[in-house]
Amino acid sequence: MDVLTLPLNPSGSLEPLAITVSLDGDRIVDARIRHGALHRGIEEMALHWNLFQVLPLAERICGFCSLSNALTFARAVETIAGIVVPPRARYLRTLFLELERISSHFLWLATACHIAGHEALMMAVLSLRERVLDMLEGLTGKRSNCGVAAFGGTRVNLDDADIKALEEMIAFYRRELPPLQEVLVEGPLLRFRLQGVGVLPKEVAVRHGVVGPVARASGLYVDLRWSSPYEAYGDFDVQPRQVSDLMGRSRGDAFDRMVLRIMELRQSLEIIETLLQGIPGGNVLAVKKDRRLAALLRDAEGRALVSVEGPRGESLQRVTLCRGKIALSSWTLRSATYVNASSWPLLLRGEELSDVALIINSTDPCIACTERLFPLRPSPVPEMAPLRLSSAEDGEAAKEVAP
Amino acid sequence: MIYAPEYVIQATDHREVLSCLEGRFGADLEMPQLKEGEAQSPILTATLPKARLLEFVDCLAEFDFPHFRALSGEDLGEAILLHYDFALFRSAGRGKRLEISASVRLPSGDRLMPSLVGRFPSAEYGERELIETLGLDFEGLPDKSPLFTFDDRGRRRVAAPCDLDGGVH
Amino acid sequence: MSWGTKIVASVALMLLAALIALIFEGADRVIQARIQRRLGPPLSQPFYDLVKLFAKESLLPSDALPWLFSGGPVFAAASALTIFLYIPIGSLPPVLAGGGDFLLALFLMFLSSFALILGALAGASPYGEIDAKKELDLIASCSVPLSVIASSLAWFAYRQGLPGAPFSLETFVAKPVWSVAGWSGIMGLIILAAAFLSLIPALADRVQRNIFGGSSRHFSGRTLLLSRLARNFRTLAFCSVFVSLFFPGSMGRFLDLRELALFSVDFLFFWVKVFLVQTVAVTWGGAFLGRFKNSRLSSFYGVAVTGVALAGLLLLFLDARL
Amino acid sequence: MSTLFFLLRQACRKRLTNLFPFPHMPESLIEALHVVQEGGMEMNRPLPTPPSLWGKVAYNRERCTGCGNCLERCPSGAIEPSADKKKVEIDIAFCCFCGRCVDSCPVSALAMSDEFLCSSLDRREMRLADSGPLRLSGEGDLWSLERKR
Repeated sequence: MDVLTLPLNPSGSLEPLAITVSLDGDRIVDARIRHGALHRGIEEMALHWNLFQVLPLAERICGFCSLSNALTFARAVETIAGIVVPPRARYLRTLFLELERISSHFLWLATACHIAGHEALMMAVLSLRERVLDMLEGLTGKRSNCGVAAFGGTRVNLDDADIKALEEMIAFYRRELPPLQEVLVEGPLLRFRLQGVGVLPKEVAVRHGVVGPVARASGLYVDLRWSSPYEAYGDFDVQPRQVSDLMGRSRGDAFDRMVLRIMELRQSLEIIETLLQGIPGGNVLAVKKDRRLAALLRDAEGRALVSVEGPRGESLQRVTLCRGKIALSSWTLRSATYVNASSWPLLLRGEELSDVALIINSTDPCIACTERLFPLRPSPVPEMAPLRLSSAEDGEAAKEVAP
Repeated sequence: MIYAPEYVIQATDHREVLSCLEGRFGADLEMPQLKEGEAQSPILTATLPKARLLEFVDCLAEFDFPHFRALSGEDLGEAILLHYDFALFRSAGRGKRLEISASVRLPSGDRLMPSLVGRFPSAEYGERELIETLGLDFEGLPDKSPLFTFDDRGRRRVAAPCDLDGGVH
Repeated sequence: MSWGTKIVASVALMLLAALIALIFEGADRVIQARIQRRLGPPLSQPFYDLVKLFAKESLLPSDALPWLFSGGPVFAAASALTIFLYIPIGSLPPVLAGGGDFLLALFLMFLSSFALILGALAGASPYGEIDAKKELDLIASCSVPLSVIASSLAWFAYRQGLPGAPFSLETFVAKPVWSVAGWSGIMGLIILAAAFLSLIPALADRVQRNIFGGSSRHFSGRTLLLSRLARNFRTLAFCSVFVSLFFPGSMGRFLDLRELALFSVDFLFFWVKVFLVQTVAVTWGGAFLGRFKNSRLSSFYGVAVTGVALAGLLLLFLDARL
Repeated sequence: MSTLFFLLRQACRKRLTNLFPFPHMPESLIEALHVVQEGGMEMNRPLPTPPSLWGKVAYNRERCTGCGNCLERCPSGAIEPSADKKKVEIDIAFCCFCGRCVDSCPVSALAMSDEFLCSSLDRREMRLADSGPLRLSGEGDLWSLERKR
C-alpha cells in the first residue's frame, strides 16, 4: 500500500489546526491533529487579575459561547460565595443562553453550507442570523460578547417593549425557518454532500464521552439542561432533541448533526416562548451595592465545579477561591471541543481527503476555547519548580482547601 | 478493561452509590461527601490514593458507564492535587445525573500516574496537557507528545517571559 | 476565403471571444452575487483582475518543470480559443470549416483541460497533484456521456438526412435537428440537451470539488491569469457549442433581413443565446452542483448522466425507426 | 424544486450589502465624518444603531471624584490615573468595550456612547481625557439623525 503523508494547513480545515493525514489514494488511513497555533494563556492571565476583571475575560474566551463561559464562571463564584440569584435574573440568563444558542447554531449552519460549497445557502442562513444578532444588539448593546453575566444576576433588564420585540423575533423565525429547513433537510444539496460523512456510532460516542449536539446526533439522550437543570431550565420541560424523531433513525453522520442543530433552533424558540410567558418580576441583581459584593467575594473560600450546556456542549469550569482577596487561586476551563476533539482522528479515518474540513467542522470546533493554555515556565519532566498557586504577590503560601 | 459502552436508563439512588463506594474502599476513601443542592446537580466528592484510582473507576462502571468530563491539576507546592471528574446516569432522567469528583494527592517527587486512556479515550488531552504543565508522567499513555506547545520540528517550545515583552505593540 | 483573410478573421474572432468571455464572467459574478443577496463586483472586475494579474510576478516552484509549468496554461488558453474558429457564429460560417469540426471542438476542449492539468502536475506539489488527479477523474467520467451525446446527435442527423457532414456543426446550424424529429425524437433531444447542460459546469471548472483550490493552486501572476482565462474561454466555447447544436435559430431570417444586417443581427442574437445558456448552466447550475464529493460527482456523470444520454439515444432511435 | 424556488426568491429579495461610508478610505475617518456633518462631503449612511449600543466610552471629567473603582474593574488596563492623580484617562485603543467601568462608577461620570467608529492613524488621538458633559444617547450626536428617521 502506497501511503502518502500530507500535512494540511489551516486553510484546508478553516480552523487553526495542523492536521497530518496519511493517504491511501484518496482515503485517509490515519490522521494526526496538532494543536498549538493559538497561544492564549487565559488561565494564567486570570490568576493575576481580580474576579471583576476575570468575568469579562471569561466572556472573551470565545465569541460564540461567550455567555456560556461567563455564566459558568459567574455561577462557580456564586456557588462558592453563597450568592442566591433572584428569579428574574435566572430567567434572563436562560433567555440569553438560548439566544446565544440560536446565534451559534445559525453560524454553524452557515459554515457548513460554506464548506459544502453552497455560498447562496450560506448567505441565506447568515441573513436569517442577522435577526437574532439585531435582537441581542437591541437588548444588550452588542452583537456578540454581550456582557449579560454579572455576579449575582444579570447586567441587563428587559422592559415590555423588549419582550414584544422578542415575540416578534419568534414570529419571524416561525415564518422563515420552515422553508430553510425544507431546503437543508429535504433538499438534495446538503443531503448528497453530508450523508454518510464522518459517522460516529452511538457506542463509540459513549466511549469517547462526546458532549453536546455531537452526542445527541449520535443518538445519545444527553443534555445538561434536562439531566441536571440549572438557572430556569428546571421550571419547564426541556427534552434532549433526537434526530430519530424527525428522520426516523439516526446514523450519527454530519447530516444528522445538521438536522439536530436545526431541531435545536426550533427548540430554543419554544423555550424562549415559554420563558417569556412566565418571567417573574423583581430585581436582576442579588447584591446591588458594589462594596458589599466585593466584601462577599473577598470572604468566599472553596472550590466549585460548574458546567453549563453551551451551544457546543458542556462547558465546564473548576474554580478555587481563597479567603482574603478578590482573586482566583486556580481556574481550569474545559470547553466542549476539548472533549470532542479526541474523536476527530477516529472520524477522519476511512474518509475522503476532501471531507476533512467538513468532518472537523461538523463537530462545531472552537479552537479558541480549547487552546486557552500557555505554560510560561519550562516544564521538564523530572525536576520542576512548583507553580505558584495563588495570585498573592507577597508570597503567601496557599492553603489547601478541603474538596 | 473496556466496559460495555452504554448508558443505563435506570439510575441507582445516589446515597446507595456513596455507601457502596464507602464499603468497597473503607478508609482509603477520604472525606466522601454527597452534596445535593438546588443550584447544582448532586456532586459526590472524595479523595483517593493513586493506587486505587483504576479500581475506583471500575467500581463506578458497575453502576453506569462513567462519562469522563475533565482532568485538572493544581500545584499546591508540597503536592499536586489532581481532580478526576466523572458523571454517572447522564441519560437516566431529569435530576438523576450524579457528578463524581475524585481527587488524587500526589506528593512532590512522585510524578507517575496511571493513565485512563484505555478506558476513556477522551482522557488523552487532559493527560497530555498535564505532562506539559505540571510535568507529570502517565503510565500507559501511548502518545506523550506535548499537546499545545511545540515547534515545527517537534521540539517543545518553551516561551521565556521575555518573549512576551519583545515589542509586541 | 484567402489565407490572409482567414488569418485576419481568426485573430479578430479570437480577440472578440476573449472580450466576450471576460464580460460574461463579470455578469456571472454579478448574478451569483444576486443569488447570494450581495452587491457583487462591478461588471468590469475581470478586466481589473486581468490587469492586476498581468502586472504580478509569476512564481515558479523550485521543483517544477519550467516549460511545462508555464507552458500548460498558455496552451490551455490557446486551444480553448481555437475552438471558436470551428463554431459557426450566427449566420456566419466558421472560419475554419471542415467535415468533423464538432469532434475537433470537443477534442480541443479536452486538450485545454489536459494542458492545464499537465501544467499543475508539473508544479511537483502533492497538493496540486491530488487536485489534478481529481480533475482528471472528473473529466474522464464526463467524456463518456459527452461522446454518447455527440455520436447520437451525429447518427440522428445522418439518419434523418440533414444536408452536410454529420459531424459538422454547420450541419446543425443550417437546419435545426428539432425540425426533422418526431415527438419521441423531440423528447430524446430534450433529454440529450439536459444531459449536455449538466456537463457544462463540470467541464467549465465551476464545480468546486477540492479543498486545495483546484489545479491552479500553484499558479501565480501570468500563469494564474492564463489558467483563469482558459477556464473562461472553455466555458464560453462549451456554451457556444451547445447553442449551435440545440439552439440554432436565426433572428435575421425571421425578420427577413439580408446581407450585412442579417449577419450582424444573428451575430448579436448568437451571443445573447450563449449568455442565456451560460447563466442557466454555469451560474445557476453551479449554484446547485456546488462542492459535491468527488467520487459522487464522478459516479453522477459516469453513470447517471450517461444513462440519461443513452435513454435519449434510445428515443432518437425509436423516432428514426418509426 | 423547492430548493430552486428558495434560491429564486433569495435572488429577488433586497440585497444585504451595506456599502462602506466612503468610496476610498480617508486619512482619518473621524475627521471625514466631521466634514460630512458640516455638509462638505456625501457618504453612504451606516445602518441605524440601537439606542443601547456600546460604543466608545464617554467620560465627564468634571463629575469624576477619582474613586478609582473603574481602575480596578477594567480588564484591559485601558484606564490610567491621570497626572493630577484625582482623575483618570482612558485609552480607547486598549478598551475592550465591556462596559464594566460604567457599572462601577458611583457618580455616573462614565457612559457608553453610541459612537462606534474609532479607528485612527494616530494613537495619541485615542486617549480620552475628557468628553465634556455626558449626552444622553440620541441627543444631537452624529448618528442620532439616522435613528430618528
